[in-house]
Amino acid sequence: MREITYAEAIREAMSEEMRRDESVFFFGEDIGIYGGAFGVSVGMIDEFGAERVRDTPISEAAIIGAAAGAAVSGSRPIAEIQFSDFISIGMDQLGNQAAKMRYMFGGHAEVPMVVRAPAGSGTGAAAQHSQSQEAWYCHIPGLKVVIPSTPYDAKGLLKTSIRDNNPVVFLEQKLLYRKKGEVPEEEYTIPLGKADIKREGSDLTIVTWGRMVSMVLEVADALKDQFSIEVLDPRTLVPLDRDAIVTSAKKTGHVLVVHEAVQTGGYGGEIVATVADSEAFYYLDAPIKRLGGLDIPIPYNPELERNAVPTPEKIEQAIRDLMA
Amino acid sequence: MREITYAEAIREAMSEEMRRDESVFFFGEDIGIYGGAFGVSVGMIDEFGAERVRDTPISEAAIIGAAAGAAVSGSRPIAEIQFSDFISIGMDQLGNQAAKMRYMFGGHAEVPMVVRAPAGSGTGAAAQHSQSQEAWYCHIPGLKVVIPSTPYDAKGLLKTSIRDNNPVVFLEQKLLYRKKGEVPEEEYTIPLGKADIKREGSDLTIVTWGRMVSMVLEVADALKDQFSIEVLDPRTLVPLDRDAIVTSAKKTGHVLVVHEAVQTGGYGGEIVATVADSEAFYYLDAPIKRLGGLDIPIPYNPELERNAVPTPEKIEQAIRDLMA
Amino acid sequence: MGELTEKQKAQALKTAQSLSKDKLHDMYTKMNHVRAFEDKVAYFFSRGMVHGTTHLYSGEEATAIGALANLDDDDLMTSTHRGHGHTIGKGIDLKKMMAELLGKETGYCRGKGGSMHIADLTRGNLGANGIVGGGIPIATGAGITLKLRNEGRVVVCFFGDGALNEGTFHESVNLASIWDLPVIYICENNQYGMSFSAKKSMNVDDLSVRAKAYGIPGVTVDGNDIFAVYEAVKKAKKHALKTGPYFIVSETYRFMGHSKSDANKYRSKEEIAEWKDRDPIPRMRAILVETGQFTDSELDAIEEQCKQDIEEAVKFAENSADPSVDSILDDVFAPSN
Amino acid sequence: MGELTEKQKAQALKTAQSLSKDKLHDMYTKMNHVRAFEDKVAYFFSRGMVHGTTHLYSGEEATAIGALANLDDDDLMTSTHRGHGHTIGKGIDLKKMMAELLGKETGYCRGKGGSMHIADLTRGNLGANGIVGGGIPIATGAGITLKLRNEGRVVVCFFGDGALNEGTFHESVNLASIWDLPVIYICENNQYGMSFSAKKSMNVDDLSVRAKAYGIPGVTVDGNDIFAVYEAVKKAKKHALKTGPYFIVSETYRFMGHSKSDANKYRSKEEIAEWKDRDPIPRMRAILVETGQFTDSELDAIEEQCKQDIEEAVKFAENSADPSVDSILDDVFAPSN
Ligand SMILES: Cc1ncc(C[n+]2csc(CCOP(=O)(O)OP(=O)(O)O)c2C)c(N)n1
Ligand SMILES: Cc1ncc(C[n+]2csc(CCOP(=O)(O)OP(=O)(O)O)c2C)c(N)n1
Ligand SMILES: [Mg+2]
Ligand SMILES: [Mg+2]
Repeated sequence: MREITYAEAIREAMSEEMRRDESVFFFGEDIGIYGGAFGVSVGMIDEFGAERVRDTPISEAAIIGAAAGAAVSGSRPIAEIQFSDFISIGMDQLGNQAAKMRYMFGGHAEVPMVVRAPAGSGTGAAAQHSQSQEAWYCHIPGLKVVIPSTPYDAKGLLKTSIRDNNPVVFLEQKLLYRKKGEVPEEEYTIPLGKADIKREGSDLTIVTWGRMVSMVLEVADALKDQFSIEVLDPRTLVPLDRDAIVTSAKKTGHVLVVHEAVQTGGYGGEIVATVADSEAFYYLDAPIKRLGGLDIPIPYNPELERNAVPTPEKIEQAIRDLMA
Repeated sequence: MREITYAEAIREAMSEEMRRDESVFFFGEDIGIYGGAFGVSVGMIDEFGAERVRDTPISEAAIIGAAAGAAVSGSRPIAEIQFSDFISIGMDQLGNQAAKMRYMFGGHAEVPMVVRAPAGSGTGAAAQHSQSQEAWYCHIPGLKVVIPSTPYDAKGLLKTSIRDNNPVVFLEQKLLYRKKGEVPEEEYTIPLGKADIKREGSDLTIVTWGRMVSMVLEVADALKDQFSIEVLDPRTLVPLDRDAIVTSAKKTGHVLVVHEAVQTGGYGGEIVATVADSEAFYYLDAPIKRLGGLDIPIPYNPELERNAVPTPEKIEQAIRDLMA
Repeated sequence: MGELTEKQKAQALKTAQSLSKDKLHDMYTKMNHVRAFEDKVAYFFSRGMVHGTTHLYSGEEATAIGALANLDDDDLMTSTHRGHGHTIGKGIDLKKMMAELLGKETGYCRGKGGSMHIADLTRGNLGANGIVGGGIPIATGAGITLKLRNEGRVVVCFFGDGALNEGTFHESVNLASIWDLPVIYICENNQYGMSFSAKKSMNVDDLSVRAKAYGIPGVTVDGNDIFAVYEAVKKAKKHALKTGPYFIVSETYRFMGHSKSDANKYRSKEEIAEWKDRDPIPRMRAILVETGQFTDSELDAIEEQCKQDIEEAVKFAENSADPSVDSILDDVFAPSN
Repeated sequence: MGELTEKQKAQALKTAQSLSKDKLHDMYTKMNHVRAFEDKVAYFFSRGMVHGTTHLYSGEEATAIGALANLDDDDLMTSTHRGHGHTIGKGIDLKKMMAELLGKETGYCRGKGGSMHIADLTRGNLGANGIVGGGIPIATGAGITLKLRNEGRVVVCFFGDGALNEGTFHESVNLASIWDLPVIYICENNQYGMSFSAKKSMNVDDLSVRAKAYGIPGVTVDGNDIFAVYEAVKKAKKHALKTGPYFIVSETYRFMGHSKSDANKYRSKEEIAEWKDRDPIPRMRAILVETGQFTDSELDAIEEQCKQDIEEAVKFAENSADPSVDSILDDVFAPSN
């Protein structure tokens, strides 16, 4: 199968949906001629023009709120926030407006919008440009939250997200943008709410997402002679495929959650609590472990930055601790 | 001992600290002549004047950011956000500025500020005025998060928060403002990071905070002939007294977490994960349960509103399920 | 002071005469519907018969009704926490509106929204809003839809003087300006944001100066003169469709407290009385009589009818069921195919 | 076009003559420190020797240095993502600054902050900021401290033309205005926010008009004329201390790309060349020679010294240790008693 990058997969998903449905439009900072801070939208303005690919001023609250307003009035906007850290500027528009409109209005509104934003550390951009704040969005009823870990998932999930009739926060992984993977030429979509077992195993379940998936897979492969590790990627944190997690936990009896976000208050707690209050509890042979980012802002120095989040070494150590 | 309300306790704490330290000042919407939306600051402008009790325009990002700026330049501001839901408007200033300054600057800054804001449902104010979003703040390294459940705790913890050299989010509980409790006349403070066992018990540990504490205590009392329930109130979610939780869990072997916030992504997950990855795991006789708010915005109708969050009936049911 | 100036009056008479009797009937009815609705809600609150809080529009009717008289059903609107006037102005089923206030299953939001969240998407009402300034980006985004569709529709975006200091105002109006969006931003300057006066919260005399920051037209009108508001918005609508956004400051006053609990400590009895003297309903009535388009008894009949309509709405609401607790999880997400 | 106008030149000569040789020496040194610093950083990036990204100030030096020449050590400043100029302007240890860029333990932030987060609280530098518009509320809050203490100190708040469209700008300047805070807001209009031109992102010709929305003075200056900037900020400082906030738009240009990866697709070579013609450093130099305060060789010596200072800073940085991974958890919270 052909291979394209994660960034290309996202661009294809947007472009295909824009061709398919003219109510879809795309806006954000520097997405036009500049092609986006990470080059995701290079060339799109040439195909779709400046009406449907709109460069905005630096006004995140207005961008997110305008997406909600455009959506509730019949468009299907895709809003790009240049770094996911800046969603915090439009947090009210996301959490108090877009997410709640339908419920507040008694079901009489649809808000089909996608907020795309790159997340994660590893680029030397320090504390205000490197966060993974998915836990915030997952704690807001009315939002769906998607974090793809491969080009294939990115394309299929983004197409579904654009077609979804609800606000979706689509968190792209900076360090994956240039990673290649197999993506079919033919049209496909991936449903929201279905986990993907990225690797089957029988001794231990690791639940992980985003750029941690490939790191965990590497560690799992390296340790394959010692442990048979199942790697479960929920792909969408809301809706969360709790059944898949519980089923895997029952099978292996050991659960580790790995995520890049700061550990305290991270979504790992949700995964742990899902397992701890399920029938899987009775199958557990060991405590349920989390390995998240340290409880610190992301530091600048590359070695500190690398150590602020899970590393292959820390993942291996966590596995050994759990299986000891 | 004399009894005063939760609101009075907060007012006393602020007033005493403003008398004690002239670098403390207080600002927010309608806190002056109006006395605050919940009457917390009635009379304070008369004692301290309009320079130190400042009515602001409706500008939450500027309020929170100005608190950070005032703090880093040598003041000790207390900023009131009229409803905690509106902190989302100043989320960037709170999470990306106030919380991170010290770390980003390599330890060369102190940001001694308190953001006080009322949280919780039960007042018929619907989806945008009734949230409990402590989990968001707890997921931001650099912030401390305090939720007092009694007038005594409110006063002692607020005084400590004002003296703390870091940004503190102090979440008051709307439904407690008029509740009375014993508060000594003498000066006292309560350290951040120390849980309080509000009720001792040996069969089951319930970890809960804010206005849920009194509800849980009532249920625990009502069931006292059947179960000996320990009620643990962390009081400060960051820093979290993990030792106290683990110790109690080891003692009782059963853990239930009750919070008003939406369950998915709530801080209950953190508590569960703390227990599930501690030595207490080996003492557990049953799954670890959470009872949070439903995964919905808070509805307006009073009966729906009541049912959107834990009720005595639901708490009792959760206890029975867990002890079955 | 209570009276219109001579010039204003001449203009008001002219405007009234330019409108059909049906149109004026509709406008006068809506003015009175709002007043009667608010009186009823105030009564309910004073008796503790309604849950929560509410923000009443009494005294400000001319702004909503005068502005929205320019709109068609498929034009759009965003409203505020003080939204009953806008909601009635855009056209609403009063029964379902009252039912929502009482939290009933038959209400606009099936009892889930209440006073601060009434919307009627079938009539272009994109909703009230509990967040001050929260609706401004939403109106702006709706303006993008209209601009892309190019169907000659506009959005009216209401907000208060207090909201003028939210960042959302600034970001949104700028966006609308550079994209020439068909949005009419109407600031209802009722002189206070809760207890804080507009004079203290902003260091400018005429709030419409803020339009200059975005390179769009800005005007201030007497918000208690429905005809003045009507004309200003008429002009704004033309501009919005042809050129882009427009900013109007409507000078008015709320007769009641900010919300249910308000001791009015921040304003004087005299000030309130002065403004009551400029009540927009008698002002409108006087013009309608002076042009000879309506007799006093016709207008009395309208007022009476409005009160009856509200009573009927109350009856409907009171006879409606509460939503079932089983519906509590419904409507978080829309179905997707 | 590259030249100052006659009037500007006359004023520049006058201003230069009003300043001591020491002061001018300091200003010219700082201009050159900034340029040399940025050249070095650009070189490092082109070789992939530094981690992350950076935003260079080359071409804009006159704004920071001219403005900050008015400040005392205990006056305050907030800066931006493009902060090296401000940081040098406020006074800094170049060695520790360079060490921070290289992520070293000896850096200002012990390697934790990097280019976008350098602060020096000992000199009133409240920090650069990675969030566009993020520093504006912080400067405003610092203004409250200064107002309460009433010690005759001011805050200078720098931000770009792009930041002018963030809600924080609006909320903050309004707050400063109603409270008469001693804050000087300086918008560095380098014509672009990343790729989006100020002309497209705002529908106003002269950005200083935005001051009108807050009832404060607003002026626009040639930001490539250090003497013009100096005079404007001098006046602003007086106003800030006596009356309240002041808004200055400094028209300038960045010579380099927005950040390390920028193909400059959104602007023309001609435009860049035109602005390079107005380079603030030769412009300043010409004035200093014309007044006779400095000889060419004196100025050459300063330039040379600046380059050497940067080389020394680099040496210091390169010889410094990386922070130990053990320090990673330090400095999240300040100790409290
Ligand atoms: C973001 C936000 N901040 C504060 C409030 C609390 N609040 C509700 S209405 C109001 C005053 C609003 O003033 P204005 O915009 O002038 O509208 P008015 O009430 O006068 O109609 C305040 C402070 C809120 N609902 N939302
Ligand atoms: C809130 C926020 N939005 C977007 C960005 C990404 N970004 C960094 S600098 C920049 C352009 C800023 O333009 P301007 O304020 O004019 O400053 P300049 O870079 O021209 O000095 C952008 C969009 C950011 N850092 N913060
Ligand atoms: Mg008002
Ligand atoms: Mg710029």
